[in-house]
Amino acid sequence: MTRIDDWMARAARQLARRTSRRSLLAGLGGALLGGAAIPLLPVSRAFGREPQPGEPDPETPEGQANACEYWRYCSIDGFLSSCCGGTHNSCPPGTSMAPVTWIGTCRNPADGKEYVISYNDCCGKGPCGKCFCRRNEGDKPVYYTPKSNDIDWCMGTDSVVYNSTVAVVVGVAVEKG
Amino acid sequence: MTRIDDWMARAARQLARRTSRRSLLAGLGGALLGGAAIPLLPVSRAFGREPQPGEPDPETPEGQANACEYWRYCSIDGFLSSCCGGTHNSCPPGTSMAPVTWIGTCRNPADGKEYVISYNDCCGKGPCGKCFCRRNEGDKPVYYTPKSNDIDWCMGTDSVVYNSTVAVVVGVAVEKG
Amino acid sequence: MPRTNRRTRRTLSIWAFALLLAGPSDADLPLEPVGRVATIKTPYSPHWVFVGDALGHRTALIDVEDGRMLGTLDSGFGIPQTLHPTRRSEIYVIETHYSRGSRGERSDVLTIYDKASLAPIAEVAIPPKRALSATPVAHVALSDDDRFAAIFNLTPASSLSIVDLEQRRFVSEIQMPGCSLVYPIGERRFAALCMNGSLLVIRLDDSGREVGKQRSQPFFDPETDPVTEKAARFGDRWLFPSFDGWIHPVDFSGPEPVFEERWSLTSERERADGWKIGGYQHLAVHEKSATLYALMHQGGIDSHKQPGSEVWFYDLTERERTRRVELVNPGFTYLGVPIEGGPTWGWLVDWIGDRVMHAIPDIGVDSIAVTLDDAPRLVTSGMFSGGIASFDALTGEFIGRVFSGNLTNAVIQTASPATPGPR
Amino acid sequence: MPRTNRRTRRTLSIWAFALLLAGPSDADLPLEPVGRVATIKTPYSPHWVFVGDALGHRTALIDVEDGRMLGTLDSGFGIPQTLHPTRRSEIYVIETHYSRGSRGERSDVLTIYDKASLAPIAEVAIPPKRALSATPVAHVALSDDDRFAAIFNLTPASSLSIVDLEQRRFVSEIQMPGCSLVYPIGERRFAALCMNGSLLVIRLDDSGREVGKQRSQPFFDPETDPVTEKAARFGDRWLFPSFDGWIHPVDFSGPEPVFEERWSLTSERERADGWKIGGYQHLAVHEKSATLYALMHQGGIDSHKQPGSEVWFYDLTERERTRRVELVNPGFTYLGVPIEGGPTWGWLVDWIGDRVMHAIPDIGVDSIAVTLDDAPRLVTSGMFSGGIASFDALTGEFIGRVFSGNLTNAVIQTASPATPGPR
Repeated sequence: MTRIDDWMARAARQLARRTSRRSLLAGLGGALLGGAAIPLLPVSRAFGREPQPGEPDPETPEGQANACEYWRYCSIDGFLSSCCGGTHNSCPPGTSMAPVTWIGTCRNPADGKEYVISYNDCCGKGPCGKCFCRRNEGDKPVYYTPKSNDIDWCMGTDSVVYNSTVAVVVGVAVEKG
Repeated sequence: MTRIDDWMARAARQLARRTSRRSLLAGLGGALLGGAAIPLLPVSRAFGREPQPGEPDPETPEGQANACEYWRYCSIDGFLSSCCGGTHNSCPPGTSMAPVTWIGTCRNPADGKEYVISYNDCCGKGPCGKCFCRRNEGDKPVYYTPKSNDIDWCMGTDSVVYNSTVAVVVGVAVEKG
Repeated sequence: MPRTNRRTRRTLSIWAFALLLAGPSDADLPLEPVGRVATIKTPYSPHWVFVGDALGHRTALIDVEDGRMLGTLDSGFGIPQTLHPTRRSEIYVIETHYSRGSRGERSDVLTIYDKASLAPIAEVAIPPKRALSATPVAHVALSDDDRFAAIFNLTPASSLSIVDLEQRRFVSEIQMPGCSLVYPIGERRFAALCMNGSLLVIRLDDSGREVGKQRSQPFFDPETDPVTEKAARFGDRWLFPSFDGWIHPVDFSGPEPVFEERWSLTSERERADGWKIGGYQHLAVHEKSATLYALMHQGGIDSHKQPGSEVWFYDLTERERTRRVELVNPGFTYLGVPIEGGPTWGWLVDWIGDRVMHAIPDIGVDSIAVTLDDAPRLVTSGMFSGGIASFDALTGEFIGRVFSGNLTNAVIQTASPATPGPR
Repeated sequence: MPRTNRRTRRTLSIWAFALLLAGPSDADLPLEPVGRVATIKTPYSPHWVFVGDALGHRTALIDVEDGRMLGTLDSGFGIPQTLHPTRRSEIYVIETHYSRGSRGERSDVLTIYDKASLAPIAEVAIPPKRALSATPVAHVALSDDDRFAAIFNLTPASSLSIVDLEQRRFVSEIQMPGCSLVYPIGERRFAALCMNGSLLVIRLDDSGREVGKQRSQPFFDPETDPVTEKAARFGDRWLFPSFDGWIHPVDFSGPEPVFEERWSLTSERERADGWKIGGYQHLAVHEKSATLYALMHQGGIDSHKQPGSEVWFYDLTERERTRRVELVNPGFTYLGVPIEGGPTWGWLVDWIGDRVMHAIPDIGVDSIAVTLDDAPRLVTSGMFSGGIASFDALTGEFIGRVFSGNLTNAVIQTASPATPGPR
């Protein structure tokens, strides 16, 4: 039993390093159930790998737009548009970006500044199913509407059906909300 | 490695004894992923356990209306109505039983006779999700319509949406189809 | 075609069918009718629970004693929202549909189901703007006399749609700027939570129209320690838990809400150890024994959605914790099918499941509910795990696991028709 | 509200929002527009495949080279049926919807999507009676010049609905009693399979109306060894595989179908060992190299739906097997999310996955497809496993796994706009 115990503990530690619940689930199952992995094809990171001005190194998770660790996703709870046919700031083809949103404040490790991030939902097609990411920094209950990521923010669009979420820089924070 | 190997082989043998694909999947995952089982609450078998006249012993799988091994299910591919709020020959509450069906011929172990079984689909609510059972005896391609269990037989009902399937005795077979 | 008791033999004649049928002899199994549809015995057992599926768009009615599925209620987009009156043998399902699945014309309806047949018997159109979110509670409510349903709208303008359930029609929309959600607080009153930490109380007349609307003083600070939406009702009180584990009781028995002194779910030491309330449905009350149940985990800041690893029991009269119950994994499923080890591997599967649930912070129990009867069950589920675990709600003893057939278990509702009172 | 490039700052003003925004200084990241929606580069890469989800009611467009999701197309009830013309930058999705999800009024439509935007640009209503089944192939077809779509109806009366894709309208319904399914066999002709083992050939005029209908002699015995619905096209021929592994080639180049001599996928020895064709999409042709791919398993009678453990390659000119490729597990998913072991555990996860796939007859590959280009990929998936594995379709070498985000992978479609011809 000690060997299994040990193996479980190591697997759990390794898995606990990941961030999102679904990727955790994935990892968990992976360690125990069986499936994917080698050779797992390289997944393209963001769209293009050249460093963008003012953005973190795209070789680090904080700089990869389809990693849950990407700095702009600090307050997100949803599927990443960048894994679903869109990018970190554009929606997947055929969806509509909702004009009303919730707001987070995230620190850009490239310049150490806090930016105001608008998390616009992409709407009109069913759930993307890839890159579920939940970080919740500063998330508030539903009645504190502009900072609540549980709300289906597909409002002001033709359909309330939720697909995924983008993270758009809309300002520099001078005071934390 | 030998221990794991051995364990896998035993697990696989045990699992291969089960019949339906989804219960296999379930078992498979169970042996490897983690979850359910002890104490797993007793699931009521059929509705009532008294032996019915002409039916096999309800303590055997061939006599349990919510076991995939139930004798009438020899040609089925779908969810068992008996696990979904209905019985082996009545549909779950709020669904409609389709009047047109596919047909199988199954041997009743209680009397050794072949019976003609009508597999009527229960329609108008989404897939039940419990007791998926696939046995396919005598199943034919779609163009051989009356013996094809791949077809969504929710026809002649208000909705084509498939929920589950019953197995109704409609005759004694005197010649195999 | 009508649903009738026709014989299949007639159906068969549709086909030029090669198989000959012999008439049954005495010794043969009798031919059976087709067209039969089961109904459910009413009143329901208090240990039957409704489990809503966010991905499967349906609610399953499950017996937590033996795992039997009694039936299902389909709904549309979003986490299913159902209402359970005690005075009528009906269930109300609030649904959102598009004419083309995820696009096209939107229709929001309140569908009235018969409890015995689980068939829709009437439909009330409501304004197509109900709020949809990942929060499974406080989006719809029933007045205490079962006369009116209130549905929370968010467009992002905030309002309530009021449906008269006797006359089966939509009667009014009530604006509530700055306030959200809906909590039943009597026969003609509903409450909402406001962004500044106050409450809004809305009064209706007997026709369901607004006759009064009053904002309270703030009773908590939404910036420093907001209360969650996931409150529980205890008689005339609602208990609002805060992120940091403070219970804010609000007494609605009088004309104005009375804000009672807050009390903490955790000791100073436990707070220092990071014990917090979390998950999606994290508070439940057993009225008769005056017991409060809170879903607890150890986590840091912003961990308010993290699943729980324990349920803590409190005596609501003494405001004292009486028990800590370590949770077990509710059981995994794959596409709705339980992942089981069988008699041989069950122990291993179980052991791994629990180990995993406790080792990894993001896997565990998201929802708790308690049945209303004298032998209450504490029922737990995880959004992504699939199973449902039940415990003796008086002793905390683990009883077992059952499965809903759902893809996800997003919300648990307990309903006992024998017990009027808070829902 | 219209989808515009408005600035979020304006959006924010909807809220009485406590946070102050400073104008960006030179060193700050620039503010970004909201409202942007991505489009897809056309023509598509030949290694992009469409994967239909029976439970999720959508089709995902996935790059099998790097796993990137390009986008999705939602559909309604049933296994998604999509059509891919080579002459227009469009995709056709045949959809069935109910006004209340699983009940209410039924609408069947053919929706026209733009290939670059994946947005619906037009909709053609068709009779609400298209056939729905668990068989993912031969339910819809496109004429070879992309002018007409034919949709198989079954109520249980059997017919085809014809849609004119240039004029974007439904033009006619053609009865075909005793025959089912639909196979494109030219610009104005479709074929169907009949219950007695014969073929029906339907001819249309330029307006899409029936001008001729001819039943052939039976070319197989549906009682003893039926052909499956899952045929593959090779130029003017359709290759129909039988349960026992015989290929029945039918040449449609002339006015009447010519039934060529059948040949076997298996040797006598292999048949004795139980090698059979099986699964849900079990035959594929790479036209340029004249290669046939068959999904094979070892099984008993009635195992025709059993997933495959190997793909066998055949030279269609010589009618000879050239290769046997042992399949790997396409990779499991949970609720669409890949179950991976990561760099440390990947080998173990892989090893277990393959072991399991080969040890248990009901877990494995249900569907195969091959891309149409000069460096073709053989693409495999399992209905319940979730992943997609790809192989070099010339050498059989395993390349890797990607994930669709689907709940189930029920059908794979390969499409290359640069390659006119059979689809």
